[in-house]
Amino acid sequence: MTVLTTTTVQLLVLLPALGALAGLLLRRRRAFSGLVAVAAAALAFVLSVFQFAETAGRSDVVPTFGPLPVGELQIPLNLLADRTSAVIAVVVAIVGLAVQVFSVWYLRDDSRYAVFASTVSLFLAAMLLVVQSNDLVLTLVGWEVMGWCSYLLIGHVSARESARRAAYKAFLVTRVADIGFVVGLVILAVGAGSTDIGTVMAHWAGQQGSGTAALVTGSPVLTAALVLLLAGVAGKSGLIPFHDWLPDAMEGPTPASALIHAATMVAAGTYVVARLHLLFAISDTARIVLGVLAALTMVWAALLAFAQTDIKRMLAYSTLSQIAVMASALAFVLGPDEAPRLALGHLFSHALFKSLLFLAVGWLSVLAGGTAFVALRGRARGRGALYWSLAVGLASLAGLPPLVGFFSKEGVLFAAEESLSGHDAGLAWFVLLALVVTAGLTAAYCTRAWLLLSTERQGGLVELEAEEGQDESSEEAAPAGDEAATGAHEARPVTMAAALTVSALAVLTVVGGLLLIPVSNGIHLGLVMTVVSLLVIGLAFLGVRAMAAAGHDPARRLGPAVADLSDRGFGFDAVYVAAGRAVIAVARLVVRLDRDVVDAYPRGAASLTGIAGRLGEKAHRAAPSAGLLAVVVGVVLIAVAGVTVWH
Amino acid sequence: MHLWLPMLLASVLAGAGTYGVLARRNAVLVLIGVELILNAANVMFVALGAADDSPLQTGQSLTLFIITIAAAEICVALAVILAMFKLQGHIDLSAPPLLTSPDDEEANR
Amino acid sequence: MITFDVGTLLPALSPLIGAVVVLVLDVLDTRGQRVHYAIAFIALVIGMFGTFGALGAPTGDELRTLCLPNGGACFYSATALSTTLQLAALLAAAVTLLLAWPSERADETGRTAVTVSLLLAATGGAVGVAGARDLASWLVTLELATLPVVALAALPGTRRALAGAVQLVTTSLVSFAMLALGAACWYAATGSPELGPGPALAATSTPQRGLLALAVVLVLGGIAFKLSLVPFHAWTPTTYAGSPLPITVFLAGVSKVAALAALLVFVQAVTQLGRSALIAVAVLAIASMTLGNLMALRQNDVVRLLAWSTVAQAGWVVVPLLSVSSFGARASAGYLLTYVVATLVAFTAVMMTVSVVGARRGRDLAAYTGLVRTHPWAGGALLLALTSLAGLPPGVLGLIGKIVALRPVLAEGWWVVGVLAAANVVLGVAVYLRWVRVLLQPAPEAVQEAMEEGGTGTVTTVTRVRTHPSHLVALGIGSAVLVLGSVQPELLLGLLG
Amino acid sequence: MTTRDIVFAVIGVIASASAILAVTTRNLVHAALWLVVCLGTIAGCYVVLGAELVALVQVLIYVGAVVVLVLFALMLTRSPIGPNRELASPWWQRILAAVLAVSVAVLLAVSLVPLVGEGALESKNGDTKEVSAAVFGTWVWPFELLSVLLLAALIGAFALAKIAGAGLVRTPKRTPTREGSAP
Amino acid sequence: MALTLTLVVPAVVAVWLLAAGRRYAPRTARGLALIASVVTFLLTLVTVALRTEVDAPWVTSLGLRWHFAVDGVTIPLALLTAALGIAVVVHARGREPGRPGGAIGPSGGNSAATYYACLLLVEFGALATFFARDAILFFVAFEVVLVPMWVLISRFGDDHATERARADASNRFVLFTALGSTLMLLGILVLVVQSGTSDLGLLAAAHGAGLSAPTQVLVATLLVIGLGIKVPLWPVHTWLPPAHTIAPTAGSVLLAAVLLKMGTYGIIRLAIPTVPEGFHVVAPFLAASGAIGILWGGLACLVERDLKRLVAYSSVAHMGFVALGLASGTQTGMQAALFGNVAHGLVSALLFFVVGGLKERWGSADLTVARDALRDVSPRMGFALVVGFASALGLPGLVGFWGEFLAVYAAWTPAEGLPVPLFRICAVAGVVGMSLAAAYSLRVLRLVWAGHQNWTGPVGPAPRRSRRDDAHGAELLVVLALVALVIGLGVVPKPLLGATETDVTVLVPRSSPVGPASSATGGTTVEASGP
Repeated sequence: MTVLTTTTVQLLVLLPALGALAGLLLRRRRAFSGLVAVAAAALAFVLSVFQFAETAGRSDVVPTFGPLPVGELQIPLNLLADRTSAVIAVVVAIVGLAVQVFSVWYLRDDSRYAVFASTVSLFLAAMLLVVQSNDLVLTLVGWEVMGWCSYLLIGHVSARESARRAAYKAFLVTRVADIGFVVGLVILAVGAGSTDIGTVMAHWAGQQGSGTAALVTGSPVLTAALVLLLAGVAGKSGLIPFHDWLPDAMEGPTPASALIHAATMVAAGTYVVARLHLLFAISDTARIVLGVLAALTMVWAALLAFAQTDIKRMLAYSTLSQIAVMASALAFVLGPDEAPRLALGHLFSHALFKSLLFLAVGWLSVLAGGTAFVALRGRARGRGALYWSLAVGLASLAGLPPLVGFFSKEGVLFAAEESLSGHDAGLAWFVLLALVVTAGLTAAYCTRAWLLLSTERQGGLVELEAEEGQDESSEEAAPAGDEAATGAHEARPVTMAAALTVSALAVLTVVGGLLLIPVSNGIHLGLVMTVVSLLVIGLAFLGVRAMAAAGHDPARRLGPAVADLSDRGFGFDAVYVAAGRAVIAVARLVVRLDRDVVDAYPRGAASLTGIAGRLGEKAHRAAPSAGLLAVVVGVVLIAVAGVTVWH
Repeated sequence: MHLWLPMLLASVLAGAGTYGVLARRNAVLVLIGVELILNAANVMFVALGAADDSPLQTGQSLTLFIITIAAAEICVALAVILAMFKLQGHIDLSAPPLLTSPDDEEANR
Repeated sequence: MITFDVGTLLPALSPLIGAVVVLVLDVLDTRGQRVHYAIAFIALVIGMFGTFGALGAPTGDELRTLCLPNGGACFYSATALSTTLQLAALLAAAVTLLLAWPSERADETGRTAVTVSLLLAATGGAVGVAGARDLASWLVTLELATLPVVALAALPGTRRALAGAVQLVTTSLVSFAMLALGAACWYAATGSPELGPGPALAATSTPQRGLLALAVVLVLGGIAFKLSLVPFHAWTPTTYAGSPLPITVFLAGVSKVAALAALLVFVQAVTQLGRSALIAVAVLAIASMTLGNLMALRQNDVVRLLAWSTVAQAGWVVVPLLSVSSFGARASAGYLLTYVVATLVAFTAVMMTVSVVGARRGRDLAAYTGLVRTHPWAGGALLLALTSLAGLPPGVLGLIGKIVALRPVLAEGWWVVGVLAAANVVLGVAVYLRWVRVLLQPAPEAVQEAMEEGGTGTVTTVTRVRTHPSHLVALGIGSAVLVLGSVQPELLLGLLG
Repeated sequence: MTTRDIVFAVIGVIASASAILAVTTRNLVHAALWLVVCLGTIAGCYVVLGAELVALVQVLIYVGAVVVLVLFALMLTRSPIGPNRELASPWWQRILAAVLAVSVAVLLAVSLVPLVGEGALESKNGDTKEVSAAVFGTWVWPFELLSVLLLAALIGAFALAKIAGAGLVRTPKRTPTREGSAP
Repeated sequence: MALTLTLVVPAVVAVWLLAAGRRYAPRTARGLALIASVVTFLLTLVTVALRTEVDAPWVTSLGLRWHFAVDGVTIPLALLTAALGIAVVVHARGREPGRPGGAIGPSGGNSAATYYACLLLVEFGALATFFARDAILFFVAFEVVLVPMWVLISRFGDDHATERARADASNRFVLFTALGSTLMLLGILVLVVQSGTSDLGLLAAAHGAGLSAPTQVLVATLLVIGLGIKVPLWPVHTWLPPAHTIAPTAGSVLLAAVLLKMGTYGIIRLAIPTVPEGFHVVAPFLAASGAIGILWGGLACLVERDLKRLVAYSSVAHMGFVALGLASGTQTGMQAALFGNVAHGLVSALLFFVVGGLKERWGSADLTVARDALRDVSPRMGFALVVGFASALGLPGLVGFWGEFLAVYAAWTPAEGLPVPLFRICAVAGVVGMSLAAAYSLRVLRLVWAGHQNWTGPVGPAPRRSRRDDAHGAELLVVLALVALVIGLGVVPKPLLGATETDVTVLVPRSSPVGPASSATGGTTVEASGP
């Protein structure tokens, strides 16, 4: 390990944090704060690239404050710099930089831009911390801080009740899930007596005899820990049943959504699991849980995505399903940490094209004054860069070769295919099926989106009016994307910087396939699966085209009810509401108990003294003989006691 | 002679005195009860003195002292009782005394 | 014959002589009230000087006199403990006189001599009983400490006064009868008039033990009346409320010292007590604390409040006796000291208020609203005294007192009693803070205006014309002891050896 | 049983009986008179026990002084001569009193009677000379205190008599609690 | 010397102010108090730096010595107290009672001098408690704070509350605490009498040697109950909310940030080292009550309508974590507890300053009243509020996180002999409590900071109406300082943990945690990770 690496990695985490602080202090001077934010992101990018260069084929443990003195437990608080972290850091930094640059233009009318930029910087720091962390505690720190930043960013436009609710919901859901996460971490740490990830893995894997023995099933304790950990991951990455917060999170400004709710934070869960994959390899149960959750989520979300009336929400659901796709890869064990590489590969590509899509949509929404399909209908046409960016993004999402999405998805499919022969074949079949279905559905909703964006509507006006009305109403129902919708958009010509950012991302999406090689050790293509998936995609495309004949919204074919239902996420939100109600009921009970039971004894004592005093008053009307009586009675009693007992 | 006789007498006297103290409402009669108890003590002292051959003459001397003290007490007690009779109009101990009266108002003005 | 060391007996002698002298002078010249007080103070001061001989002497060594020839028993001894109590009694008497002075000053009925001499006589009795080591002088001094007070309590001749006096006299007569019986039992059990460990030890081995126990409980009952322990307390509120305030102060101060002194003489003689007797003590103590606090919590007449608080504090005084040892005795005496000091200061403040706003209003809790502002000295002293009684800082003296009182209890393993006592601490805090709250409230408008007139911002200038200097002196002495004791409690506790 | 025992027993029985009568009779004057009898017989007991001086003092002070005082008090308080109902205490009080009285008596008896030795003994009570020697020698200190006590009692009684003697309820012109109350 | 001065200065100045009473104008009184508190703080720094010690006989007949000293456990709390001593005085600027617009206490009839005197007395008592090295002296110092705090609540309390309400709140406080401290005294006395010394150093060194098991249990029970009332632990917490609601801002701050700490500090000083066996028996109950307190407080906060009461209940929850850490009986737990102590001190101080300020501006702390979004009306207060509640919900990077996470860890692996299942349930309860904390913190932020949900008034950046709308001057200074501390110690907890480390190893002998600790591999990684 070189001093250079050390400082690089430390700075990589530290700089964005400082940037956030500076931005906050400079919040009065808009220009400065913008400059600071972009500069911080840019430096982070440079440093991450440098780290990438440094860590060719080795991994270094990087100290921070030195270990915390907390008695028996060891908390070394180390960072780790290796190939994986380097790559992910790079992609995080790229997206972060893009978002910062873009939001300078996007939020130029926002009075709270400075706060926004600082929060994003802070988020970057947290994400990079998670990426670099070699200590469970540091992971937890970054994990929670990311959640907090996402809370702040979702609630950025706090004037809207919907935004406040979405922020509240997002943080609470993830926090509840984190109960499992924290307990899981604690169990792992307790076992190893340390929170150093290396030590933890050595301990638990060591307990199983050989570290890489995938066939050895894990001890129940380990399984419990991992499953609990998965709960937290599910929360952050929006796996069922914690998925419903993400669509609402689209209340946040689009750039924030691009960074946090598409590219990085939601994928952090995958990253953590990948880091600990050695342990998951040991515990079958944990992997089965992960695989099943992922499979369900990817299909469920893809289904929901199809009929969305708001493009941001559609993207959100697609994010959910893509995250599930990455996670599903981790449910398998191939060669020495090959599965994680494949998962991270998809993370990488998804980050690229999803942020591209979000930024492009943001751009478009500024022009169109909304993110509802109704408002966007056909708006993409004739806007060179933007048009092509959207095309590339959607295609990549749909998984068309030779875009980056194609390769990474094929990688995941490959993982599943490989495991068909393995000892967890059942799981493999299940997941594989889900993957194929998802591929189809993804292609379908991408096609629909593309058709809606790129084609003017034609045909029978009456029906269209009806549609219109419905769309309007559903637009009301669906949260309008962000305050760009309200602002006077035409008065805001896009800046060169923002446009370049989007285009750059588009380019990366195209050539990203090459960058995948270092991430997941080359390209993995299972021939059969490739063919199958391409077939499915093609069919889906044709199908949707057919449905969209005469410029109809394909989703309409399923009837308006479906649209509304999917806008409401198939009413999953009700579950959360019910849970909240239950807790509140308990809370009311507690308050009543606190007042009427726990606090009863002091009040009881008080009134008791009062009563006793009143009785005393009665007993002490100053009649002398009573006094005498008392005297003699006292003496006699004492005397009888004294004499008799003493004998 | 045998000392258990005087002891028995003392016990009876004490009992009678106690009854007098408790059962009587007239202050003077209560005093009588007290006197009886004191005499019980005296009888004990004299009797024990009869069994004690130390030169101190404890028994008799203490008896004398107690008799004198009793006399002093009676003086004060009777004076108080008379004053009480003047102010309250009775010497019934079981009656809660009047505490306020015109003269008190005046006294505490 | 018997030895007779005047020096050792001086503390008890000088007040008695003073009493006689006062009477003689009064016969010669009926106008000289000041003279009476002068003589009284001189007598008391001489007495205090007399105590310095044995004061603070290490435990164990003592000045003895009235010894029988050829090394027989001694009927009077001055240990550090007893001498301290004597000093306390003398000081309390002095404060009482200071408080009584102004009220007697303009009294034409020529009762000054009576009051002064009776007070001196009672003081002499209280001082004497602390040193008494034989049944005879023990009984006589105890009665001497009681009887004059009865007369004094009745003297105003109001109905309240008489009611109190009747309660007092009847209860005291019965208790004295008990004491006499107890003495007889002691004599029967030990065969000796000496109140010393020797005879008691001799008796505890023989079957006389039961009789000794009987003697102890009878004496306990007889003295519990003077200490106003439940159930022997019934006279306390009536008499306190009825008697003239100085006499109340005497009852609350000197009489209590006398009672405890007498009790300690007995307890130190009986070096071992049956558990049953101890249980009796514990019951008495806890009952007094609880009832006293409960009742005090309801009083709006501050004198009655202090009366009931006396009942409660009496419980605290006897609780250390659960350990039958000089340890327990010293603890009990130590607590008594803290109690007496605080109570005297409180009464002095009450006296001053009464002298400002009149008897009827001065006894009402409402009269003390904002006292710390309107009369900082009285208010401050009262606040200190009350917190000390409650056992909270700034009244550190009282706090230390609580520690002193509880230590022997727990040393003997009576932790249940300790818990009950803890509950009573809470009750006590409630009682006294109720008064403190009144002290701290903003002063009523009228007084505010008076303050404006007063110019310097405090009402002292307005009231000083009515506040008799002797009150201020009393307050000064009391609060000085209180403050010093709070800063360095050892000053008081150290005296006990 | 010696002759002394028999004599003592007889006198004691009389004493006990008269004591009980003194505390039970409804007639106030009778009560006082029974007290006289009781105290007198107790003096007799003292004689039997060989304490002549004490017996003498008992007769002088008690029968001579105390009882007379009591009688005067009864007169002055206009207590009705002859039995009176309204001063009779309620039955429950008398029951309670009886119970307590009996318990006291029994308590004393059980703890006193067994203690004194069985064997008959000669009275060792000193004669008058020895007693006076003891009183003025050994007991001089309590004796002096006693004189002060008597003095104080007399003074107090006189002072109180002033109040009681005054025909109507009279408050001294200035009671202590009024100091300074005059504006 | 410095140590004695540290204690004497505030006491003397307080007495001076009391004596002065009304004669001093608020400015004079504040000046005096400010000087006193600053001097005290400097002296505390000196004391801490030099680790001075004073040991002189005081009440020899009780064996009570005037014995004060400093060690790692003391340092953070002492510094916290001294610093807050300055903060409350500074913060009271312009709020003094008896001046027009004075926000403290009912108008009229109160003197600023008395107010400052009470603040100083509380500071004096707390410092004495933390420095005391003699069990009985500890008790005496412990009692010192009662009356001044009682006066603060009853005389200078919320002027919107009725006299009766103030009386009730203040009496609850003083009576509960008096009961607790007397029970503690009983425990102390049993301990002292049995072991013959009252010197805490000797007692701790003895580790309960020569005390029979029943005695130890008795002592531990008395001490834990007695001190638990002050903490306050779950069933005996009901005095806290009213006291906090009524007390003036400074009172609430001192109460939450200093007085509650005296309870936990007492358990650490008196119970754990002196009667380890006894505490071992009591620990499960302590843990359970702590866990219940965590859930209880968190749930109560979910529906509480009064903001100050809400913060009070959150205090109950947070002190529950401290209790949990203490009960675990491991060094980790002890460190967690000590850190949590200070953390809660800072956070609650910050929150009460902010909430108190808001209550002054709003006239009430009722959450159901719809108001402008704080982030629009007064961004500074809003920011402080956000930081405070973020820390309250245990957000990493803020000071609240470490204590709670470590407490959960320690509860998961208690010392040998303790019932592991119970403790693990308590640990889970703790984590659940953390998410409850998130729920109520965000509830408050959503209502107060982001704007009220059924608020139809102006939204978006509203024009600053008057300077009083937002923190400025003294208030801003205090709040910002606290925010800085909360963030600083949250990011770099090491100094604080390091300060207490060595003395914790003295108080609690290291016990190997449950489960095979692969300390070998752990050690190697530590070495490998060394710079």
